[in-house]
Amino acid sequence: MTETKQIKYYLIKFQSVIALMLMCIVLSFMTDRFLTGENAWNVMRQISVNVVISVGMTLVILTGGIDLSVGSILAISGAVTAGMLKFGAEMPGLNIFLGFTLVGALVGGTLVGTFLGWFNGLTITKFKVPPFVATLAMLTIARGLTMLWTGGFPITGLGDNFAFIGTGWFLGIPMPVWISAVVVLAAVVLTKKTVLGRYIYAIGGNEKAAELSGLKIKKVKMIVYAIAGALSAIGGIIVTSRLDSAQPNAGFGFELDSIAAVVIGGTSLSGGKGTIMGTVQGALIIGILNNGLVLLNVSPFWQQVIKGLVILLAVVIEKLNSKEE
Amino acid sequence: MTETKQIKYYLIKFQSVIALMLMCIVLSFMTDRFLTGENAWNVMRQISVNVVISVGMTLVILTGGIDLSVGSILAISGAVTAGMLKFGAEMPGLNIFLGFTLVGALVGGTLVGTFLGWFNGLTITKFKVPPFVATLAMLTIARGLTMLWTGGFPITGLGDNFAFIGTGWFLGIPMPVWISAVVVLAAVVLTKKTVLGRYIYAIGGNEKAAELSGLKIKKVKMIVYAIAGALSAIGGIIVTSRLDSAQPNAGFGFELDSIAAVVIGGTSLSGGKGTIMGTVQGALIIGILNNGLVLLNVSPFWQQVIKGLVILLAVVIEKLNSKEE
Amino acid sequence: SNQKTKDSQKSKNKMAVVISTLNNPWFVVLGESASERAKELGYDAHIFDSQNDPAKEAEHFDNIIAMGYDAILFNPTDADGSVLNVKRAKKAGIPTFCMDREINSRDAATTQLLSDNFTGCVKLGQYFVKQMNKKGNYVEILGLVGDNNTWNRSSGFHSVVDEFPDLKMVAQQSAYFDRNKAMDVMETIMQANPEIDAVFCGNDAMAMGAYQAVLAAGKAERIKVFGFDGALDAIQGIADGKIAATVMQFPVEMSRISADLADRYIKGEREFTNRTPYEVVLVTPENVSEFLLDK
Amino acid sequence: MVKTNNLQPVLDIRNVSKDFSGVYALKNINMHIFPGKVTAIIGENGAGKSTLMKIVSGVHTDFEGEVTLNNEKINFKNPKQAAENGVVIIHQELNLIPHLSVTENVFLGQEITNKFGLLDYRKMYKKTAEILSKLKLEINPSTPVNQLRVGQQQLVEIARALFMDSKVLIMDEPTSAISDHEVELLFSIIKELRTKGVAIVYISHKINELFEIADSFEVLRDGKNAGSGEMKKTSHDDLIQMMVGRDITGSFKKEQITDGKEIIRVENLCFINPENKTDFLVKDVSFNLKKGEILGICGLMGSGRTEVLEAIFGLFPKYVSGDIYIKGKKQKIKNVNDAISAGIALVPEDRKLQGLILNMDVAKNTSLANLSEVSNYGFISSSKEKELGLEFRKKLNTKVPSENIEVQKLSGGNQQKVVIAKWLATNPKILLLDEPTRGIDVGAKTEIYNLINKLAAQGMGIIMVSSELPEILALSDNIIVLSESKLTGRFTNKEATEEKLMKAALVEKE
Ligand SMILES: Nc1ncnc2c1ncn2[C@@H]1O[C@H](COP(=O)(O)OP(=O)(O)OP(=O)(O)O)[C@@H](O)[C@H]1O
Ligand SMILES: Nc1ncnc2c1ncn2[C@@H]1O[C@H](COP(=O)(O)OP(=O)(O)OP(=O)(O)O)[C@@H](O)[C@H]1O
Ligand SMILES: [Mg+2]
Ligand SMILES: [Mg+2]
Repeated sequence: MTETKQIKYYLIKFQSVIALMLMCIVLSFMTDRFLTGENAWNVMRQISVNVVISVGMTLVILTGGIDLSVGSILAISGAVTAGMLKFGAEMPGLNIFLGFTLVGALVGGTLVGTFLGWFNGLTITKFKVPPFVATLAMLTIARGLTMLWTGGFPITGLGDNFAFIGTGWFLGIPMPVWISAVVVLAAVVLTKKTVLGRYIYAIGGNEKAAELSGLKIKKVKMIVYAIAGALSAIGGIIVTSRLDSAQPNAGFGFELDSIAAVVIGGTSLSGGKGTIMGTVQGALIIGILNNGLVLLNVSPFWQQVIKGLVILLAVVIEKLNSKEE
Repeated sequence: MTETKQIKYYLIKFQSVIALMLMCIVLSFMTDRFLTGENAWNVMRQISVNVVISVGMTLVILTGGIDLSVGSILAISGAVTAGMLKFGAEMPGLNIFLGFTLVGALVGGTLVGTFLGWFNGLTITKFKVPPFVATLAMLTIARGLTMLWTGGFPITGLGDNFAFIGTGWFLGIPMPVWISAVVVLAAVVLTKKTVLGRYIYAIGGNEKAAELSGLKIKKVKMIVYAIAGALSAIGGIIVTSRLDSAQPNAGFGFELDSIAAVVIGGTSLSGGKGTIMGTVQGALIIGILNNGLVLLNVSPFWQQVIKGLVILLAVVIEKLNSKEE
Repeated sequence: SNQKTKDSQKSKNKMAVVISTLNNPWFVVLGESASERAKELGYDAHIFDSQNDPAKEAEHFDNIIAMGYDAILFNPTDADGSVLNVKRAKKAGIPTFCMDREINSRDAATTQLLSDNFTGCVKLGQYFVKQMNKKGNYVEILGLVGDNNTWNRSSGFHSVVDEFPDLKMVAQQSAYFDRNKAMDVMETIMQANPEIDAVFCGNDAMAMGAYQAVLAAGKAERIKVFGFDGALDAIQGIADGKIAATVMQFPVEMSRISADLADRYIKGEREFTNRTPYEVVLVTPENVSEFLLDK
Repeated sequence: MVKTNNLQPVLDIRNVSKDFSGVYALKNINMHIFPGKVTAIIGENGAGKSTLMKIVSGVHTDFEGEVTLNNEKINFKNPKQAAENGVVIIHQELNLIPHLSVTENVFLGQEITNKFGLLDYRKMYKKTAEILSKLKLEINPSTPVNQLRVGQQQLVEIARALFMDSKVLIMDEPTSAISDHEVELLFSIIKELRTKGVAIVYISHKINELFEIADSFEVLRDGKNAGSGEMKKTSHDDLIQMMVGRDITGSFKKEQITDGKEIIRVENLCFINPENKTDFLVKDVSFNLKKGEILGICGLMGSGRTEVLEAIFGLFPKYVSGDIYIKGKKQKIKNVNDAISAGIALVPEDRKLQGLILNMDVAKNTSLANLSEVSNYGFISSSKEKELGLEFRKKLNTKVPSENIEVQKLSGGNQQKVVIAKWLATNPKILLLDEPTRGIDVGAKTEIYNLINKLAAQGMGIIMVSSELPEILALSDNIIVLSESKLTGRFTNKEATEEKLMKAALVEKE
């Protein structure tokens, strides 16, 4: 009896892996280009930015919130990193010029993202602005700041060292994949093994009860939005490095891709329920789908229709598999 | 004592009107072009499409759902209306050609929107796909269908009768404003006075309790998503008529504008709480903001930053005003 | 039969057509004519939509390289952001042929067949000055801010027009290359500035939207609308006296020639000039008939 | 005020008042709580008991008056601060995180970490298992709490409070959802704590248990002090007199119905455990019910009582088998609507989750299951709706501070009355009641008993699940007992005694 229960538990636990495997099997029958090592790295590299951002999004959604500003924060952080790297910081009034090392620029860009994320947390907790509105406002503000910072023009020519982050390989694995793997690992530990992770789930599960249990709701939320901002910044650095160029329009629309990965991965938008690995699977489903449709030479117009239908199907298969709540 | 309570009640009731009025006052001090009758109609005409769509969005959000597909459904419905009007329907196999009257085309376009909305409802209720995923899939699918139907080219030159819907005036009021006013009125009656409206609130307030009370949850949700689809179609007809052209990329990004109007209007994303008039105010805040920034010829870069900050401010003022839950 | 199709696929050479966005009919034409020409030349051709996102474009290049295409007909999203992609393809032995938009690199692409936005707008600016008799109030509606074509067009236009102090720009706003947004923005600008004589739009979709607003305000007689692209309805608009002028770029010709060049490369030719400007033509009521006949 | 020996009060409440947007819930309350004593607080629904305790434990931070703990003035900023100072509360409403496990809930806010700063699951599981076994709660500490029944959840809440080092332990109706068996366990724990010098504040509507556990009492009426004293020196009737301000005639002796026609018959009702297909939550239960009959169902927590009602009401058609005959005709009940159209109504056991639309007012909740009654052509007549709401507020004596107040702001007992009202408004032929008097004060209980009685007399058939044996004995014509999903006893009112019922309920436990 406990054994069948065990089996069932694992079946349910890996339900979304099943949808994923199904997709892979179908695809490898349809094109022999799919199951190649090169293509596998391709897919992994392509989803790495979405994975990094979606990890932060998962944490935010677990607390019952949402973050629409990830794409814009990605853009401003990338632009700031590129700007610091290329032009340094001039303060004509003080007659000071600050040049930055690679590390300095990376830290600077990440701090910008973290700060904007923290600001999201501030408006949400201190001023009680609903997360949707607060981060929507930030979506607009950070995009505007990006335009102001770049003057509307890309910042290009950032050097080989910087390019390594997005295009290099290390131990036979692309750098962006390394970065996303480290982020995922850290987030898994955070959610499963730490007090902070526990509080994130508790707040999303029942904020009132969490408050009555004495949790510092505001502090936890601020930390979570700041983490989401920092991860968006890391995503921005990867994108900028890959293109060797900070694009003012980078990250446009990323919020929907990211929320999609989280939700397809089984995390509930009302909070309190979901896992980081689910999100990774969600990002994989989307990534493999994009890759597969291109490999199969589906026309771009049909691609959109098919993509929508397959996402529906993937989620329906998951649901059928788990059957009942 | 009951009198001060009365006053307090009304203050809370009209809290968001206050933010709105504040905006108007500030703007009319900054430019004498703001408070003119012509500009007022302008703003009203410009927000009418968002209002129509957001009414449907409000109903959906009240049930605890969300609809990301409004923009795409708007596009396909507009394109179908335009196509029917201009080319009729050819069925070469049967050797039949169907020409459509204006009314026929309008009905056709609206039916397409209603059907797609209903399909959203179907996947959400019957297959238990989370609303976010179901309508995200529809966002992609309907956009793809629009591209396929139009081949990626606008359908233009639709005739003066059709143009009247978007550009005409009736009793001194622009037609789009009439249409949105009728939609708002009907929705206010629906939410405040009808059994269906009550069910919508009940389902969003506590779905389990609603189910145990014998409400037909699935049926109500299907109706609500179908209404949202129909209203997106009406929005699509207005846009198409105003431009005298069905654009394949019409309505791109409208989902965020629409959800923003709903949420700024005080409706809670978790459902069960909110009003149609709140949404109208939310749409007005966004519309006036867009209008004011252009009137003041603020640079496009700064516009985004300011827009974000003002939205934050508006919501904070609302919240401060209501103080306690 | 499965085996057979696989074989035939293998024997046939493939060209990838990477287009910056299919959300705009002009680019749809560019992409489809490129792929059509490639097919006429006996290739398999496939269109990739970058959706204006350099990151998505980079994904397409990865996939194209992995799938072993023989050539890329390329319409970049960004002059700088797309360079690395082309270099990666080159390293993998796949030649890239830029169409319409350039990339800022001398040696990455095999050749670039460019329609010169800047020069086109210089021409338009000169015509604009003439039409306005060197004075008047005008409005500029920009495309997507942060897109380099937006700025190429704008600076080409201003390089001429700013020389005339009596031509005053009363408003400069963005409408994101979108017809609907352009209509809304133009309506509002007309509220703020009753005295407008002309509007210059960053593309024809916005020009049509702006015209729609001008028409509704009953100012079609007074306000001249200028566009850019040479889209079908704008050309028709010029013929009907709605639009003052636009700049015709030749997507069909550019893309067909690019496909031909790629074909020649695959057949062994290696000598290509790095950049070939493809002439853009100012379309005005005087010469519009030539372009109408075309369609 | 009672001076108990020479002891100093550990907690002193002086002239405390509290208002909610102008309406006073508490006015000038004075109260002393002594260490090593159990102080009972009693009062009608809405008297202000929970509000007072929320003030003491740092939930409500703005109030008038003064509270001192060991002679030091306190004004806790939040519950955590209160707990750190030794004031711990078990709330009336359940406050658990649904998807987290029992252990995670028990340790929420006081997690044990290892030397790397990571959570030490093993230690926490072990400690949880210990305390659960002390409470005789046989559940796996890693079960998510939303898979537990209400009673089990209440025990988890108690377990959590027991973990904290408390000087003052406040229990707000801790026994409202658990049955006598568990109540005894709880009492032994309370007695143990008392000998350790912990001051215990005990709120309950079950007057009888107070005589067993409490040392002294404080009565609240309409937000004011209405008497206090020692338990030993008072009587049941005196307490009620103080609470309600009048005598209650506790005469709800049921007239027996003998010749009613059969209204529902259930044969071989089975309910498969959705979690484990080989297990049954209800197995082969059969019974019938006549017009005007009241059938009591009793059993221990988790014996399957709730599931019997839910199965009949069509909540889990996929897992339920067996035949249901309404007035002799076999009826398929595939969903809630089938049940409602067959004239069945269910007052569920969890009013917050299953009963109420919390942000709607009383009238809207009352009409929800029967909107057709107050509407024409799909349009609601708000005057008719208000009338209906008022009618049932009167019938059940529901107390509301203002007409349009959201039900979430009502006191627990009054919320329960709203749920009952909603179902009575549908004029059911068969009424299923799951713990209908949970959290309801004595006065109102009598009203509800009388109402149930009257409904039965008018011909309604009633099935009532209750953990309170006296209630079952007083009201039921016939009683069935469940144990471990099976029917283990059938009694008529005359045969039944508490001992016999308990014995049947424990059949397979022994
Ligand atoms: N948040 C609130 N807003 C408005 N009124 C409230 C709020 N909380 C409680 N009240 C009111 O305060 C009064 C006292 O409520 P309280 O919950 O203390 O009663 P109680 O004695 O615990 O009753 P019960 O036995 O039913 O639990 C009630 O009239 C209730 O409606
Ligand atoms: N949905 C479910 N999933 C898993 N187990 C369940 C579920 N519903 C009930 N159970 C288990 O079935 C058993 C019977 O529960 P039931 O609710 O019938 O008890 P009860 O007699 O009504 O007790 P209570 O006094 O708590 O209401 C319990 O052990 C409970 O844990
Ligand atoms: Mg209480
Ligand atoms: Mg029960």
